[in-house]
Amino acid sequence: MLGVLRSMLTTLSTTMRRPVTRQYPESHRPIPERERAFPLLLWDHGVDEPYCTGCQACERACPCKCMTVTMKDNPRQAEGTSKRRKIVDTFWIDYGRCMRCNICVEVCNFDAIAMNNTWTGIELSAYDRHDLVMDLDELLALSRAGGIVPWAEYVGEENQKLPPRAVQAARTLAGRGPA
Amino acid sequence: MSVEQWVFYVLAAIAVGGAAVTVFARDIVRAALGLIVALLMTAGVFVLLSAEVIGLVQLLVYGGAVAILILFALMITRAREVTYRLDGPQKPLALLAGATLAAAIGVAVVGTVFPTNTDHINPVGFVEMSTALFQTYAVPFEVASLVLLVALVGAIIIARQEERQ
Amino acid sequence: MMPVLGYWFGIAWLDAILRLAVIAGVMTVVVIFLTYAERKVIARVQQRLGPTRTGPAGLLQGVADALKLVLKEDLRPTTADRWVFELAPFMVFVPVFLTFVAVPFTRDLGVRFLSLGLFYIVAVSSLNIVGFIMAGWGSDNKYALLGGVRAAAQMISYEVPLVLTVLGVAMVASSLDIRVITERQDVVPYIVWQPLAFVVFIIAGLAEMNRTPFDIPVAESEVVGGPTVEYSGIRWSFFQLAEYSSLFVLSALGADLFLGGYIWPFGSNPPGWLQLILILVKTSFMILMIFWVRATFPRLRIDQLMSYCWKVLIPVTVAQLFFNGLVLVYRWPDILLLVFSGALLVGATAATAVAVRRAARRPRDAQAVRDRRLQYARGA
Amino acid sequence: MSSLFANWVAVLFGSIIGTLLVAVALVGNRLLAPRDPGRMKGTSYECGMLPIGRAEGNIHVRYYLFAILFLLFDVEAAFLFPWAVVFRSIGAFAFWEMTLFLAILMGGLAYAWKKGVLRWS
Amino acid sequence: MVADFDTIDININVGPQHPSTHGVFRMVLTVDGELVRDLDAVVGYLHRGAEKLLENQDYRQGIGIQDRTEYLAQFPAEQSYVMAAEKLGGFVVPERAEYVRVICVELNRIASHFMFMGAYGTDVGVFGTSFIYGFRERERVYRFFEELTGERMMYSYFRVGGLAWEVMDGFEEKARALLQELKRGINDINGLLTRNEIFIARTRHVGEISAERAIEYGLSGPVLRSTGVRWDVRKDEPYSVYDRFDFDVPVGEFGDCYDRYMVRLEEMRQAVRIVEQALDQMPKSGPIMPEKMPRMLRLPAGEVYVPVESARGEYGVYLVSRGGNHPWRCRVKSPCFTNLQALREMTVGEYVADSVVILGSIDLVLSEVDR
Repeated sequence: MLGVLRSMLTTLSTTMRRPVTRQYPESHRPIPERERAFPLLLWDHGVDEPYCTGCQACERACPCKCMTVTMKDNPRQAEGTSKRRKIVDTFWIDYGRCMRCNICVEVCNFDAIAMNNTWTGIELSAYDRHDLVMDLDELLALSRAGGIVPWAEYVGEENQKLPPRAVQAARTLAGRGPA
Repeated sequence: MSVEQWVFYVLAAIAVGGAAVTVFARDIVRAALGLIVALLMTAGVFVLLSAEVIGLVQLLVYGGAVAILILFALMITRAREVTYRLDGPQKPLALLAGATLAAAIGVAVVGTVFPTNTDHINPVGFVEMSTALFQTYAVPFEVASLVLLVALVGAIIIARQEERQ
Repeated sequence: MMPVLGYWFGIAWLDAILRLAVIAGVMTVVVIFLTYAERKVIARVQQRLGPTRTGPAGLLQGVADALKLVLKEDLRPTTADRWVFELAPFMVFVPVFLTFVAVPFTRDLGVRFLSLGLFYIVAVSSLNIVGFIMAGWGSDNKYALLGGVRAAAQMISYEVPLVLTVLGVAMVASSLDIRVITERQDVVPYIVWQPLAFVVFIIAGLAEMNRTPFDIPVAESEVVGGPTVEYSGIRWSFFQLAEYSSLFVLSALGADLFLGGYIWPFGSNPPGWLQLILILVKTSFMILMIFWVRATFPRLRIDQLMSYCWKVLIPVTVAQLFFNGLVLVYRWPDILLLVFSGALLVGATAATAVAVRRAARRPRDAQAVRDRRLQYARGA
Repeated sequence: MSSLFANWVAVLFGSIIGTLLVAVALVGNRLLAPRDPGRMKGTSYECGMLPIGRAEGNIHVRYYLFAILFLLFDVEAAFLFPWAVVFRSIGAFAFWEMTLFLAILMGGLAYAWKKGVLRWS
Repeated sequence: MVADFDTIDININVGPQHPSTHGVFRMVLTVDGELVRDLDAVVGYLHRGAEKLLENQDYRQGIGIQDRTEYLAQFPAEQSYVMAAEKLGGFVVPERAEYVRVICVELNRIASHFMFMGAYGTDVGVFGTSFIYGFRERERVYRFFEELTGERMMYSYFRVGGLAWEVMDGFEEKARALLQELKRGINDINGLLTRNEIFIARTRHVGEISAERAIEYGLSGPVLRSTGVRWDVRKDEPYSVYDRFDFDVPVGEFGDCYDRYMVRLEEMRQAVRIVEQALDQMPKSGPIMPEKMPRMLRLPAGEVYVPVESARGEYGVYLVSRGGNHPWRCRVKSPCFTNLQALREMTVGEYVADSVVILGSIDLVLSEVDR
């Protein structure tokens, strides 16, 4: 029964090792910088409005059709405080359907959408799956508060066809959530 | 009545109840369980008679082995309930057989001379009993093993025949 | 026989009730603790932490579980055999509770010290097999039926080696009184004289309790809980209670019979508190071993389990009885007990290992399997 | 009161207390737990599907043979218990007597083994 | 009277809600005592129309669907899909990207096999220990992937033509450190199960299938190799850069559950070897995408079938394009679906308890079976 003894020695040896458990709510695993948790919208702190113009490029590109976007005329363009002629009106993302493929980020022409890579953000446990449908305010909240480093920053140079201004804006937002 | 008597009546009542279930239950497994209850209570009665060893043997052999044997045997027959009629043309014969058995038991009970002084029993000690078993009753003891062997062989032969067919 | 003066309040029946009440309380606490301890130990084996949330270091997890079980809805399938289904937990639990009556924890601590204690424990503990069959049959569930029958077959089979091993010890001690057996070990514990008996005792005990690697009747991955599959809430908890109580009783019994119980190695008369510590340490040792085994082993299959019992365990334990008798009757030196028992242990172990290896290396009788499949294919 | 009675009264009360323990817990559960029976709740578990027929009649004959074997060895155990205590005082006679007894039983086991009772399939 | 002693056959549903059906697989067992007389496998509980979805998505979107189809060995699935598209479009993948792909795929194979080891141990009856061992190591791999791709499971990292983005800093050192940990994890599993007599007794000669029958069924992967057939797409139809590595294809002897386990265990070791070689040979810098990739991918009309050796066997994508930015038809040849056919033959005549072991030894991924 040497094999049986060998099994018991194996279990004994792992008993001696340190547990690998992480006590989740108290201690968070460090999140890699590239982490793409769920898409969020970015807030243009320069003019105090979303980058998103509601062009629906992401909506069309989404493989699982989890987004709904509408656009409207930007009232602030008339006032002259913003250069955006159109601005997002409503933006819905169903986090229950999103498969976090990053395609929406890649297709966005305005660098308006980014993947969350912090622990903070939108609470993703819900009693009702309808609670996982996020509206514009919820999607913008984290960026508005200055708590996100957008994924786009780390995309290889070849792949990112982003306006330099947008990259710059994303960098200025670099405040990390609790790691 | 003394405490022992009370205990006896309770045990006896449960035993009779179990026996009744055995006879009247339509579900055969329930009937078997009734039988097991009756057997267990009998073990209690043995202990009450200061026959500890017999009581324990009753528990071990009947409560454990025989009970399982009966239950297995019943489950092999695979019917959850007896759905066919139990009485038939043999009814009078069965009555006759039952009456004969009852009469025989009755005669035996009446004919036995019970010791009159039952307040006091002289229990045979465990060691004395065991010594007697292995010295005085050595031959019956050995024969018991043969009986068991024959039972086993018989069961195997029957079961294998059934399996082959 | 126990002097009457030793009874609390001097009244036998009152004393019995009081002691049993204490046992009932202690048993509940012990079971709650054991479920916690098992989860903790197995968690550490698996490099996890186990329960940590409920109470300090998760200590109250068992209590929380117990409360949850009491508050759960008690379900019964409508097609179940009502009486058989509802009475099965009684039949499973009460015999285990009754075994507590005869286990001495220290020289004075225990409900009763029966002169036939060993016989009594064996006889009583065989009763709860019926409970498993009842649960299996009463649930009207195929998994339960399969599991119940397996449970019964397994428990009756392993009852035999269990009895034969404790008999080996009883032969050496010439007594069935567990307290006497324990106190005969003031110099050498019987694990030394009877190593085979000890190993077989643990193996058979594991099988009696349906624990890994013999948890075939309740196998989660096959029969999803076996006889207990339809039980929920409090009714289910009695199966659990029975399992862990018998784990405790069996470990205490093993400590008494093989490890010198509450006296060794401090000679024949250690003080009461030391006795308690000794028995607790030894019982915990047994329990830890069982947990460790549970965290390590895969499960056997029913046919392997049966053939292991009948082809290996029973022959060797019977052989051990024979050698014990030989040594004891002809008054050969005691060391021969160890020699014979040890030789049997090594022989049986090696034989099993070799048999498994050889069977693994040899191609299976493919024809037989093909025949069976063909026969089935034709039948279907 | 005899010591015999004093011992066994514990067993008697043990069975009563054990039964009461279960019964009290069941009553407590009846009082505390919700009761909301439903048709689907009342079906027996078969992996989320409705059961195919009732659970009956699937006991392998093999089990029965094991039970018979067990009966044999159980009776043997019943004899062994007294024997284990007294065989030394009786001496060699009792030892060889039991050896013969065991030999006959092991002969039965060997027969069963040879006949393939211990093998399945 | 005689017939009364026969055990009647009863049918038992095992699954869809059963602890060891690895998802929502269902098998109806006809049981004769403790033996399985017949087995009826029922699939389709996880059918999500992945193939239909692929027809309606452009080539980039389809990659995410592949992740979901084969959720334990995602990279091979992605690889198969992007390779099909590359073949159709005639793209040449930069060498560096190929190496990164191979590293990802092999690490993914290890992760998938760890999952198998864990679940298989549980099927055989280990109380969670093998499961936790397997998950512990798999988690390490997933954490590495997360750092690389930003996702734990649904990577969408391979792109038609190359990779979505450059590897992270310290990729090579991290990968080598990971390999050291994985070797230790492999040893843990090996120590826990391989020589354990109970494990051997439970799996040896259980669920045997002969090499001829395996080929007739069209089995692939470890299930096929356990029968002694040395067939591995990586060796026999080398794709990507597999012809540059020195690795063995382990095969079994009897085609039983134990062999399937051993083949997978050895494959993990071989995968470690491959990754080590790939790390050595990998160009330290260079492009990861071809120079000229159109923003919106439109592939010429045509059809193509590209098989890869996934963790479970030959995973192939059959792509039909009629021009345009999405496939006209995309058929996934899933190894599990094929391997599952043999389940009945392997199980009938065995013990009921073995049915779950045999099922486990196929290493099922239901979403890939049902698609």
